[in-house]
Amino acid sequence: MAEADSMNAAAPAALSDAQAGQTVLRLNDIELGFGGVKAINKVSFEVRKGEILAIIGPNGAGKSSMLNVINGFYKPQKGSIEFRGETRRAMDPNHAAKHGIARTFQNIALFKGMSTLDNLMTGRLLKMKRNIFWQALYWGPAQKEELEHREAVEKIIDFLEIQAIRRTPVGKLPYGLQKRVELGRALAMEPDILLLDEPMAGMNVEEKEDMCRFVLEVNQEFGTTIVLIEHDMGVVMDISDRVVVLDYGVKIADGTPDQVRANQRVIDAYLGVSH
Amino acid sequence: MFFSWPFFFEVLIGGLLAGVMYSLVALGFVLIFKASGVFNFAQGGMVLFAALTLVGLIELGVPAALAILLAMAAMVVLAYVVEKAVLRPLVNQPPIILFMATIGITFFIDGFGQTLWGSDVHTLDLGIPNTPLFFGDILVNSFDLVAAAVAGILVTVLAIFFQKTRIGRALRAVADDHQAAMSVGIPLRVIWVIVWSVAGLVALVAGIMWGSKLGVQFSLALIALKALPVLILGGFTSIPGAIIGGLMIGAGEKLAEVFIGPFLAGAIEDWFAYMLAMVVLLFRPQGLFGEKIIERV
Amino acid sequence: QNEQFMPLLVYRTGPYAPSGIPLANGFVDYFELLNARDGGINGVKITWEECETNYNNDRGVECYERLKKQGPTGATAFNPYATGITYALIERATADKIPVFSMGYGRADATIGSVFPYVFTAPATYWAGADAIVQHIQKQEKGSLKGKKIALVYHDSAYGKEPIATLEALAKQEGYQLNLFPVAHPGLEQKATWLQIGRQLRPDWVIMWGWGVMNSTAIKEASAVGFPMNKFVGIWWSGSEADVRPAGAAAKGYMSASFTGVGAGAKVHSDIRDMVFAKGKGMGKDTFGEALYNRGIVNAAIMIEAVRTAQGKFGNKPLTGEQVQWGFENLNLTQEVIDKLGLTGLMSPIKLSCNDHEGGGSIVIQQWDGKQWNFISDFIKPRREMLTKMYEASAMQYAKEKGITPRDCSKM
Amino acid sequence: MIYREAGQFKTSYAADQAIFPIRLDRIGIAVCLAIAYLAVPAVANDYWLLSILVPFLVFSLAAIGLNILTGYAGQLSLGTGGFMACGAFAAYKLATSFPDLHIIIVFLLSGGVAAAVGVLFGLPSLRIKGFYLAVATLAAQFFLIWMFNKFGWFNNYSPSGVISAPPMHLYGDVYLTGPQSAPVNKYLFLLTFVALMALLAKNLTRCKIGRSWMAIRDMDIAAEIIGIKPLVAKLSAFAVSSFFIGVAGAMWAFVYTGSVEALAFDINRSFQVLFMIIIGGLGSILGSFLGAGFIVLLPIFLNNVPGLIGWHIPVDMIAHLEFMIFGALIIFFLIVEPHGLARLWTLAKEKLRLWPFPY
Amino acid sequence: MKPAASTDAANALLVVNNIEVIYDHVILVLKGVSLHVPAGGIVALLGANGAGKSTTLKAISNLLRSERGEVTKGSVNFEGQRIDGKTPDELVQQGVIQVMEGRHCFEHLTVEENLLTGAYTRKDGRQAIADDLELIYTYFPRLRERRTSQAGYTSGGEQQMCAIGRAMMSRPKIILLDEPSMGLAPQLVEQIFEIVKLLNEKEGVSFLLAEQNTNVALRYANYGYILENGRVVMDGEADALRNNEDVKEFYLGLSATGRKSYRDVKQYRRRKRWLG
Ligand SMILES: Nc1ncnc2c1ncn2[C@@H]1O[C@H](COP(=O)(O)OP(=O)(O)OP(=O)(O)O)[C@@H](O)[C@H]1O
Ligand SMILES: Nc1ncnc2c1ncn2[C@@H]1O[C@H](COP(=O)(O)OP(=O)(O)OP(=O)(O)O)[C@@H](O)[C@H]1O
Ligand SMILES: [Mg+2]
Ligand SMILES: [Mg+2]
Repeated sequence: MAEADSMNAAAPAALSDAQAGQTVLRLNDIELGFGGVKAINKVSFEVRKGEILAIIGPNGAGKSSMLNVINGFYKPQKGSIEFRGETRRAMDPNHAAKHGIARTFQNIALFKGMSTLDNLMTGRLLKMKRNIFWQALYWGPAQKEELEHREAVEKIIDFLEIQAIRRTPVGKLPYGLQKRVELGRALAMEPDILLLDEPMAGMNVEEKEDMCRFVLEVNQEFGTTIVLIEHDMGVVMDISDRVVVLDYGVKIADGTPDQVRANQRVIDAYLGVSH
Repeated sequence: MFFSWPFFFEVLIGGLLAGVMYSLVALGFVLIFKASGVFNFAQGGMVLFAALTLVGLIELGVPAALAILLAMAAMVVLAYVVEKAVLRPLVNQPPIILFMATIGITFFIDGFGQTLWGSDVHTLDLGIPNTPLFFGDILVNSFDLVAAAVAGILVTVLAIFFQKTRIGRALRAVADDHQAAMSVGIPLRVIWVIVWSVAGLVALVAGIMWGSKLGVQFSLALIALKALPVLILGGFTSIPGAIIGGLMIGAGEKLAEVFIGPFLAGAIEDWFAYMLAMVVLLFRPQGLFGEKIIERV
Repeated sequence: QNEQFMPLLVYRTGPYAPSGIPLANGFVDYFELLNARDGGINGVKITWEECETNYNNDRGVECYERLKKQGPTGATAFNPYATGITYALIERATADKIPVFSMGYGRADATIGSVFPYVFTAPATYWAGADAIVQHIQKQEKGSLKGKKIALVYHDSAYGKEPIATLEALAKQEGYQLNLFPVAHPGLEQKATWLQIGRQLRPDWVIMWGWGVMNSTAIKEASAVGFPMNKFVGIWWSGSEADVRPAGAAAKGYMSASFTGVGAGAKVHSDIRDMVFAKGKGMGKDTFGEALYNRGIVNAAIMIEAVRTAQGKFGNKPLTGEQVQWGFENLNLTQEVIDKLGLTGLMSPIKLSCNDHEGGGSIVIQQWDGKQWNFISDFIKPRREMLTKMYEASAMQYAKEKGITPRDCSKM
Repeated sequence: MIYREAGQFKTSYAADQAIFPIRLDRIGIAVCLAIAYLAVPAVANDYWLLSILVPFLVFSLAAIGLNILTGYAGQLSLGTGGFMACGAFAAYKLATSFPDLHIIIVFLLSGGVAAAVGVLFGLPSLRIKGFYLAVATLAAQFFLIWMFNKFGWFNNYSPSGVISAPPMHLYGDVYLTGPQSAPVNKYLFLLTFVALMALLAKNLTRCKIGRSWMAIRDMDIAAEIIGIKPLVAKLSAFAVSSFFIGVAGAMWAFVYTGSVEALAFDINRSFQVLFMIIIGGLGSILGSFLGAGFIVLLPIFLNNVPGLIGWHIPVDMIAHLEFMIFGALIIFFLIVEPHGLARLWTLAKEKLRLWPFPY
Repeated sequence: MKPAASTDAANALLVVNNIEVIYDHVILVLKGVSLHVPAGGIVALLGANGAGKSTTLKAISNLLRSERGEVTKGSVNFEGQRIDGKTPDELVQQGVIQVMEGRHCFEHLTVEENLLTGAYTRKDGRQAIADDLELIYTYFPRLRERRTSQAGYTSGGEQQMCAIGRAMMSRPKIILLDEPSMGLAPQLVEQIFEIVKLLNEKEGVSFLLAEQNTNVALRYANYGYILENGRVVMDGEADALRNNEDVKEFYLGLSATGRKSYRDVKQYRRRKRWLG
């Protein structure tokens, strides 16, 4: 603890020179390898408060791994992460969740046996306080708490327009809806930073439009910072404030959509035909 | 009681050889798990069924060699029936469901075997010698040596079958994902019949060895419980693991029983085997030689 | 309905079926014989129903509950044929007033009839068995066991632990050293045990309290470490054909205690052959004359004689369990009666009373010659003065725990 | 009457969260309870009460316990017998050491002991998963049975190792154990107790903790990432499950058989309870009851029916047939509905809701 | 694009005739879907989430059974023969193979072993298989780099390539591709469709592809079906579809003024549905 406090002292300096919004998360020289494969090689970038940051790059570039590093599922071999004024070697998933980092997954990671409603309710677990005995009785404060959270979740259900599937076990939902439920679960955590791993894969234009609408709305209404991986350049260019480009573990560009679009290295490595 | 090195080695060797007998049973589990991702609880029942069929035939007057062939045929038929009646309708179900189905199979063949051949104990004597041999001061039993040789041959043959044949790869594919295996044209039904037949043959061998030792009776089905720690220690997916796991469990539990047991009032070998396996799992959650459990998001 | 109903708890299937089948056959064939030869018991026809317990306590309890009210007068008496089931039935049966006849198993202290009015242990308990085996060994060792080493290999369960107290008491008295070797259920693997016995301890004698597959495995393993069979004595549940046959030639010379006779030479056997099998009835052709088949016959016969004794008081009609209990307590099977029943050589005389539910039966040692069992000793009388003291101490503790006030047997 | 939720509007989330949101279900459960409390004691004989209903209720409780661990939290366990033994022996020690303790307290405390042991043996689950864990729980099973069997302290040095319940009463002369206990009292006590415990279990599973169990079951990595602590979730599942199972074990020893030895809780008992929850339905409280009913009744049914219709099959044949039918039925049910009887029940209701239209 | 291949159902390679699919005995998902794929054609199956595209493909390749689904009505013909009773492996041998949605690689097998399992049904010798393997590696160089990694540890896109490559290894006559573009980088999407085109032109392989990326799909396909709620609501030549106003608006995201920005679709909007 004492160690963390001493780091706190150093933090304000770092924060003050962030201009276009404060930096809420900074990755410094992250290195991550698996056996022979170097998935991430000395990548640094920062995430600023309230922005939509896109991470793009070819398949296998290390984008998902990057998100895994951010929320602590992978521990980088080298580098450090600055978050909320603390600098850590690696994040701890539970710590991340507690301090407002929520995410969705590339290969949907919903709780398949549970209904949509229950899946969203799991997002609120960290906010529920009653102990096991109250829960067993399901009475008084426990019930009240349950109902409060139910209400919050219902708002998200309305927002995402998934009222009709409230009680359906998510395993049976079509792919696109599962993605939406997953977003809902992340939103239920009321995160400060939302990590989205290819939220629009496998969707048609109309559905992507819906998804974009949700993402933008979350970003604007609640000021949630969003880090997003996406392969649809249309989406990336339209909705993101900043883009980080990875190519086989190294960062090759970092800037506004327009800068990135024009970057020759990015075109060669990723875009192919220009968009 | 005093400690002496020759006795220690005697127990060690006895334990290793006893472990080989467990491996014979564990091998059947490994085969089916490796090749279809099914934890086949019925392996013990299959051992009983194979041995009962063999003894039953011999008692009917069929010459031993022919009886063995017929028992093999019976195991293939069993594999066919299992595929048709159980596995086919349950394709693509989660492992626990398939596990449960094999428990159903266990009950069925336990009952069926006894209906056919009765519940009485039968003697199976294929002339495997059971005499104490002495190497210097150390006693080794000839039966155990034969068992070890049989197990060694079996493992070699199976390892080659899995490594060197095209089917081996297909089997592993099936274990990973039934539906995907079907989608690339791997004939699930044929594969399953093959695997279960091979496991049936392994069960027959185990049944012969254990049956010669214990007599053929219902209790044979219970040796599955001795094979389980071997299985987890070696890893569900490794054929050599079954042997090495067997050796370790055998030696470990015998040494524990002899040298630790007296301080704990004895009869500790059963749980000791499981504890040993569990401790290994704490360090390697997939067993010593099992395929790594893939965890990704 | 002039019928006396006999409930039969059997296990004809599962791991203990090799023992359960001949036992059950003995019962059934004896009942068939009585109905065919004598028209039942003094004209009261015997009916029976089997219930499969699988040697399983809860199944046993279920069978008990199912059968206890059947027949015109309810169940005559129960033979649980499992120590665990016996324990589970003692209280129920006492409340229901139905005798539980645990012949050679169950609670040894249930011999004390004042505490256990409805439980009968004739003709011998495990404690008596342990004593008889030690007596036999003592005789072989020319009278003295001083400084001898005896190992007890036992099934690590309620059953297997029964003799320990007796053997320990005797060890003190006779001066031998007792070593205990529990074998975990079911006993498929005993290599460690036998290496310890045969290669490390090298005792003078081994006594075994085994059950099921444990027995034959023990014999096999004993021979694998070269332990001599003629120093190896089992209790009566380790002394049936099913226990030695799987071990093959290795079992030759192995001994066991018994309280029932061997072979198929008694009159009752020829009667069964002529009057039951000849009519296409009966179940025991395959197990005819086996140790446990004979034990089934003896068990059935004692039950029937208890009914017959009770009929003497209550009349020749179907009797209730309570009446049969009286019959048991007043049962006196003298050698003449035994001869008359055609059971000569199959059992020793017993005489029960209100307080003595064991009846003073004798025990014999038999040896396997590779083909059959042969008696190698006379009938041995267990030293009951010592045993009775132990029974009483244990029974009183039970009574205290359960809040039972013992009956006063002197007034009976 | 038509089985439908349309027309029954819910005006609050509380109503929507109710266990039985559909009115007909509520009526159904009320009728069930009425039958259980009024009709059954009136008509059932001792055989039914003692040999069928009592074990059914005890098993139901154990099945609920295992279902919490395996069905809800996804931790496959074969140690049920061991934990039941914990409950049974703890109850025995408590009841004999403190004869004045009320029987309900004894049961609850012995559940607590079992829970503590459960947590201890649950620790490996943090590393070990799936079938590996199942086999590892066998370590608990074998170790516990060995321990109770081995050390005289647990059975007050009874020479045979068998424990038997001292006579204990609920109040006045309503005895639950011992010779004065009436079957009807045992039944009614168990019915009430088990029904309440089932309600608690249901509440737990639809609350925060239940959701974190299910999350761990369905995808432990994702669960961890949304902030569920696997340690807490898994160990609490082990604790709660073992509590239920321990109480069931205590009831088994005290109320059902009256006396037990450790081997009565051997590995077969573990399997038996596992069958119940799989046949009944993993992750369903109702399923635990259905499964227990199925497994308790089936052998009794098979044993009695041939006799009733005047068929005389030898008992060994019946036993073998029982094995075969039992095996075949397990497979049959899995094929018809892998998620157990409870799911069949829901599907039936689903169809009823759509009736008369097929889809 | 290309002149339409024969639209005459009788001569088509694959004919799906009015099939109805039910899951779990209660959930009716396909309510009479008919379509055909001419020999040498590329046919796109478009539609929203849950419209039943995957179900249709699985009904053809007979993988439905393993999901407790059932074709309760209608028929499927391939090369004039009914195939709805055949097992998936028989179908693969006849030349019908499906690439399932969501990749489904064999996690514990290496990438190369994954590819080789695709050749399981082939009988034309080791050399031919080795050649094809080489071919796949030239199409997907990334796979060559990762050939010895366990497929479970490769990235999403790599797995997708692996799954497509695996199907190609069986030398099929028709590939049922379920969402090939999902999770692939734009460059790779183009590449994969180029490969589709190449295989189609060079090797005469026909394709039925379920795709969300309508834009690309309609560029490469020559015929398209639009599925909604388990019914075909519209079909036609790819060009015709691309110029259809509704398709433009709902599937291509084009309005009269050209491509809308995703930023501008914030306002709430009722989606228009064809009701069949
Ligand atoms: N195994 C199943 N059991 C029950 N319902 C199912 C099952 N699989 C799919 N469904 C249902 O069938 C409908 C069609 O699903 P399908 O997967 O065919 O849609 P899709 O068009 O492929 O959608 P997507 O673009 O999301 O992949 C969906 O409503 C889905 O919920
Ligand atoms: N747990 C792991 N073990 C071994 N290798 C891994 C692991 N996780 C990722 N990799 C490897 O690291 C590289 C980067 O993977 P990552 O999933 O981050 O890619 P990505 O950028 O998300 O690609 P895609 O767009 O295809 O999803 C890949 O080559 C992958 O195979
Ligand atoms: Mg990725
Ligand atoms: Mg789909």
